[in-house]
Amino acid sequence: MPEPFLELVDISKTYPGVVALDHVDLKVAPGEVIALIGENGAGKSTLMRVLGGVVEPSGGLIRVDGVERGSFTVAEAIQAGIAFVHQELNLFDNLDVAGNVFIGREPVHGGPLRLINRQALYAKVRPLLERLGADFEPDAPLAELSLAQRQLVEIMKALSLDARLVIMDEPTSSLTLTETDRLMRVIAGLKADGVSIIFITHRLNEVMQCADRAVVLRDGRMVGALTRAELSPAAMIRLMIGRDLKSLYVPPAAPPGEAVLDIVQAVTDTYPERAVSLSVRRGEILGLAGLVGSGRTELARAIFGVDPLRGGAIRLDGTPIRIASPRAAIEHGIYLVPEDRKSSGLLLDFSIAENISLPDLSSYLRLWLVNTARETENARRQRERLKIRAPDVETAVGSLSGGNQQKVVLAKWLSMRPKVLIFDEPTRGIDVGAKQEIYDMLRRLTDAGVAVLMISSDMEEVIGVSDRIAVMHEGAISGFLDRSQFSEHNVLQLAVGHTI
Amino acid sequence: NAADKKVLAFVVNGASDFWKIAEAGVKKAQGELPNFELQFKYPEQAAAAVQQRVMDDLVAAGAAGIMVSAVDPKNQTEQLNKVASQTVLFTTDSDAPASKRVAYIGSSNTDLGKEAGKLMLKALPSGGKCVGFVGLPGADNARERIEGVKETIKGSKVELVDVRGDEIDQTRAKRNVEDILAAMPDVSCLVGFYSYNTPRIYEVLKEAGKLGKIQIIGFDEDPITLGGVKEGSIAGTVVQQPFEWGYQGMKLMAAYIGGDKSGIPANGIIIVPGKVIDKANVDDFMASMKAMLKK
Amino acid sequence: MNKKDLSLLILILVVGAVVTFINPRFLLVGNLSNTANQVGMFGIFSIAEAFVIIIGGIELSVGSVIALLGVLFIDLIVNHDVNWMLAFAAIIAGGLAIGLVHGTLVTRMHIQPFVVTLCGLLIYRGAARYYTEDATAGFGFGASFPTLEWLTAGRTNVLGFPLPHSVVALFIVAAIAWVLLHRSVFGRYLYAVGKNEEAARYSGIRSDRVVISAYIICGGLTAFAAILIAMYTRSISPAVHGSFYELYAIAAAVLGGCSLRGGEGSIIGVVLGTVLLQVLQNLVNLLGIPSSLNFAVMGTVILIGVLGDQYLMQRRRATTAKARPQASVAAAPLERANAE
Amino acid sequence: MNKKDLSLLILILVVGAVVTFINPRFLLVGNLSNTANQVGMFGIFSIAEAFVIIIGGIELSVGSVIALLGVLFIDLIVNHDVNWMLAFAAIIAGGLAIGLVHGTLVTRMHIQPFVVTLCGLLIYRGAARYYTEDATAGFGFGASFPTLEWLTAGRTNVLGFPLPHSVVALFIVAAIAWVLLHRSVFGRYLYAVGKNEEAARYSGIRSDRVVISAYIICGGLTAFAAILIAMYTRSISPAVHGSFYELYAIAAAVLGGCSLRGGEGSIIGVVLGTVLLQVLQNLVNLLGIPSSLNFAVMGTVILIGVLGDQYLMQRRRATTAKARPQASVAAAPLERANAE
Ligand SMILES: Nc1ncnc2c1ncn2[C@@H]1O[C@H](COP(=O)(O)OP(=O)(O)OP(=O)(O)O)[C@@H](O)[C@H]1O
Ligand SMILES: Nc1ncnc2c1ncn2[C@@H]1O[C@H](COP(=O)(O)OP(=O)(O)OP(=O)(O)O)[C@@H](O)[C@H]1O
Ligand SMILES: [Mg+2]
Ligand SMILES: [Mg+2]
Repeated sequence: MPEPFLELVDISKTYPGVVALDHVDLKVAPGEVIALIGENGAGKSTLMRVLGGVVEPSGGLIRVDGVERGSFTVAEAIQAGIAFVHQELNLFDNLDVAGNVFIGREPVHGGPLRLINRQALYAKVRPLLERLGADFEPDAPLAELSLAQRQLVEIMKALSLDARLVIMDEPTSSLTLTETDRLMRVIAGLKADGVSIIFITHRLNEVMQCADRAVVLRDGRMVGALTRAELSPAAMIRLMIGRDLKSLYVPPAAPPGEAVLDIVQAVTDTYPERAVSLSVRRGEILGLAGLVGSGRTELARAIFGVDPLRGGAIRLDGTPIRIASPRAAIEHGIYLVPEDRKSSGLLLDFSIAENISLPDLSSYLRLWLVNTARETENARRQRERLKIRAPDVETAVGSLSGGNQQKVVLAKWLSMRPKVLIFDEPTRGIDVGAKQEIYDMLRRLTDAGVAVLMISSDMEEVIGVSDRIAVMHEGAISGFLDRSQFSEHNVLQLAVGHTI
Repeated sequence: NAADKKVLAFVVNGASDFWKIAEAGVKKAQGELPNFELQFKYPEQAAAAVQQRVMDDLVAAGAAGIMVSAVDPKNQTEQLNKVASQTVLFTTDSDAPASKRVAYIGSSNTDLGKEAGKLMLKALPSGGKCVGFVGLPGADNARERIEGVKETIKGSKVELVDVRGDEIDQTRAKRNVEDILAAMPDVSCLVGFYSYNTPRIYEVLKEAGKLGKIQIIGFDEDPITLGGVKEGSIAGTVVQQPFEWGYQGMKLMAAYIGGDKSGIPANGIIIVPGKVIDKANVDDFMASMKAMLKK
Repeated sequence: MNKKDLSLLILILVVGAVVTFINPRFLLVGNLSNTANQVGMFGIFSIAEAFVIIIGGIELSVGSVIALLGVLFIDLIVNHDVNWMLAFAAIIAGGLAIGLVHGTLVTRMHIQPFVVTLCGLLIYRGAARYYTEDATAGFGFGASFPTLEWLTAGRTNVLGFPLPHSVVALFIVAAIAWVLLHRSVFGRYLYAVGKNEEAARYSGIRSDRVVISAYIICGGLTAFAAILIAMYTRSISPAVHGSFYELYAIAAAVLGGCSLRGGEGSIIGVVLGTVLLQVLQNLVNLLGIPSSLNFAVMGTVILIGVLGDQYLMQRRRATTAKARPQASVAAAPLERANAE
Repeated sequence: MNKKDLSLLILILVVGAVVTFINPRFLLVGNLSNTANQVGMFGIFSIAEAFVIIIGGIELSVGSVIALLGVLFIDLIVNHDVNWMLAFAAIIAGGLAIGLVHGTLVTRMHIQPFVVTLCGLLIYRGAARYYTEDATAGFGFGASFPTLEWLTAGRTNVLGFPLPHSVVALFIVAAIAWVLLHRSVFGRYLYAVGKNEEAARYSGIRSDRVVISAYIICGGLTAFAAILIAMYTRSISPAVHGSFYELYAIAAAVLGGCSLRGGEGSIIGVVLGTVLLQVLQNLVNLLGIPSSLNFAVMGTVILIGVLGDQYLMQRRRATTAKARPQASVAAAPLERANAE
């Protein structure tokens, strides 16, 4: 192994009431692929933010090529050859794809005005798009891209730097298998070119696939490192959560009942010439798989009343219902955990308690006013139940780690009485331990008679958790799979539009 | 056909009731000038640029004559000349003597100020401190009135110690009076330089129970001012005769355009003197006002 | 009372102390009562504005609405002999209707609040001027509506202090608004919609309704203020009456901690913001500062106050950071975001 | 030219056609030239405002700066016999300095732009009034600076059209601004910072510098406009000169597609917005509409225009959705966001 060119020495970082990093050391050698893993809130993102110049550490130093420094600015980090794919997307809605990829580093014509060389700009973006197999144009307005496509843009941004180190903070959390595979190949290519990679993920199979070394954080401390030879999911889990994990996936207690939610020939905006029909049964988890852009999110939004349904009908317990707004859906007991928690799932400046109570405030009333005591009490209960890691329930959600934010979104709906729960990427960015808790919870909900529609791009999750899988392709259902037919191969076949 | 009639326009310096009376005069003139279309224009703001714009547009629209109360006659001279070169220009209210206007019809603010000064002397035979209230202390009409007052009371025991401005905001205007009463317990006379200032003074004194104890001197003919004069709580008010400006001005202009220049004196200045209204003549004045404003 | 409100209160007390030191007449009952009266009138429409700012909107037509509704009110009771209670109700209804229109244009027609209310500013002012033909609307000499006048512009002696009824009105309005904003479900919705409309909708909040309600409340309160102000000035020149008052309202709201990005602000803050602005007005007259400097004094004091607040906050943060190593320095970017 | 600009252009043409139909004198060379002259002056400071709005700020002191710098300019050349080129340079430098101060207060002291520039509005107006003791500053009769006058307020005959030099100035300013905003790296940063300041910082953009630069550009351009306007009016009553101009500027920018949330807007749009506002002013006078209705007409036309635009956009979206099944209707919520 070549000599490390970059060292993090004794890095600490404290926030009010939280020790995010507690004397962490990390060395990075050229061409090394390091997987950084750990529970939600373990401090992974914070450590990388220190390295990327976004956060100033409270203690410790960074050594680049033997030069010691206390901290970086973003520009200095870029200078030092560090590229960063952030966990929460940091893109500009008002620019196009190329503009986003090269923001801060636009190719220019000479001259004092520094005019942008547009030809060079677009020419430089095209190969990147091909490298990642992205299906959009360099001049596509970012506002029109789906979340997964945006994730690819963010990755391209990092790849476009001639970086020595690429940091990727959960790059695959909203990607499906196909894109993930391609990303793995890109990582291999970078490694071959001598570029180092630090890779944060909660999908342990990805770690198995590409990491030279896994570094495990727990409660802001480094609790161990596994070499390639030592890597196994069990070993990783043991280090991450300090105990063994029994099987992630729990089978249903009882066979599913009659259909609760029927979608009949539903037409959405994106695919106006296609229609979707499916039904979710009582006590069942129906997995909805498909490629990026296959229209799953669109369908969920239409069912939840965010977007109007262009055709078809929705039946609840056999009676046709009209859902004109999320409000109506909620009143019918249909809840949605949206895929983009930052923009649609949470109010980042509101506290945990206020976020949880928001859809159901009328049940916290005392003389028309909000009973904050009850609100806090319920939030505490949910925090226990979902193991939300936060100083207290008055904390603003924006300061929580990504996974813990996702748990708050779940808590919001779980404290109400769902009939149908639609999850759009329910465990996006959630650690294995918490995943198991969420799957357990899903099971308990279905056992109590709730119908669950789970959109997921995580193949393992779809196959492990669902009782039945529906696969979408370009806005229509391309097939259903029963438990006996579950396999990666079958799901993929349907996802690309083949039959089985 | 209205479009064929020659347009004469009366452009004022800002919206106020004062100009309503002039407008009544213009209306009366319209009745006697069937061959002309008389327009009365308020610029949307009391600013030279805005007023200039109104005149430019009028010229563009083909007005035959414009009578204007220039916002800032001193500095507007050149633009007034531009207008005068394309149409017949009269000035009113405040003159622009250096410009190529045909005639000025109006009163002299300094003279009005002097009249008010005399009223103050009469109301305060043993002297006292006075405070004035005005919309825009920097505006020419305000300055001239204040100067007139100061000139008259110079050397006497009557003193004008301060003049507070209010940007023509009535709330501020009333507030200013309240604050002065609080700040200067020994003030013995309040002067309202703009038409709305006097009623605000009257109201504040009334609410404070100081009517009669503190003298009020006013300008212009706000109904409350006249009421106060009649009641005896306002010593007197100095009024101009805008009705005459509008009426005579328009008639003169029409005649001038028709080729009859006999009504214009050699120096082009036609002064319509102001009037002092006090308890003695207030009833007559109110009656004649009523007659003028009757439509 | 949060920290922001507290530092505003301190600023007011400091300014008051300085003025008293220079001219002790500042503390005269009469003067305080006059200033309180102004606070009463201006506070009500500043609270109105705050509702709209909290949902992330803006209302620029406040001044014009005050002119138009003021003119109509006086016209109704003076020239049309309408019973004043009826007229009162009609004017409030008018304000609510204006709010409804603004809210509807913003939510249903998706027009920027700035554009909607700017058009409102222009149209209502024009309407007021056209309706009166630019003539001053007033009570005329001797016209008298004793009950109405006592109710709106009167003062009641409370322990020797002539308490203006406008202050009583402000107190009631502020108390209701405080409960509504800080304790009720509706208030929670207002903040949620202001912070992140999309997330609010996903939580089942009918954000359109919330936005429209905010505009309606704003319209109604502005109408109420319009009546109080009309009864105070007793005369309205439609071309200038109330002009710039929207800036006063926005300034009071922003001083009081509202962010123009929505989702922030407290009622106490808004009231204190109004108090500060009015004390500054009073100061200029009491200290005999040339009235041309009125605005400059106001601007300077606000700026110094805000700067001092910022400076203290940074110092406080720095010292706590030293004392408790746990404390955050990186919170700075967050607070930056709040400050904007 | 994007769709938004195009529909604004169409609105201007429609309004122009209607006016011409009623009063053909609208098309007289002299009238068009006068209106163009106004567009030139107002356009420059509207572009100035747009820079600040694009980075997500706001500049409320435009009108006061125009008054203060205008007064100083006239004072320098008339009363202090300063060479006009020197005075010109000094005034522009003053504008840049004001921008620098505003930008610094916003970025380094973290004060809301609204507060900073509101204080500016108050302070500069006060300073102008105090400096002149509220007296009008002007050239007086006969004072003459032929070169300066010709340059700033003159007109050159181009193919029979007396082209005001203010229009030439606007053209140059707009062209440079266009290149800067839409083609240069700096422009890219302006949009980026306006849309998402945090992300811009993560991308290594020194967002503070970008923000300060925007305020400096705004200050400089406003100073330039102040000189042109001073040379046009030749007289400045410090109490009212330029007041409300910030609203004009913001209105022009918003009409031209700027969003007050930052990150959006085009130079062509801003210029067209200015043209619309000026044509509306011209219309009122030409059609002999009572001037009290001036504002109301302006407000109504803007509102109708914006409503029509919105209506057409919704129709267009509906039809394309039918015609091209693949087309996205999901853009609706996004455009909603833009509209706010
Ligand atoms: N700006 C902030 N203010 C306060 N606390 C913060 C802030 N940012 C992070 N934290 C806290 O620091 C801890 C570490 O967070 P971090 O985001 O590094 O976790 P993570 O390991 O990336 O988790 P995840 O897997 O959920 O993304 C968490 O407890 C979080 O609440
Ligand atoms: N706001 C938008 N504007 C325009 N097009 C959009 C928008 N959001 C999504 N799309 C497009 O709609 C299509 C369907 O997207 P959708 O998000 O429903 O897919 P999905 O199956 O959930 O996949 P993903 O994994 O990307 O979320 C995609 O082609 C996407 O590019
Ligand atoms: Mg993280
Ligand atoms: Mg999706």
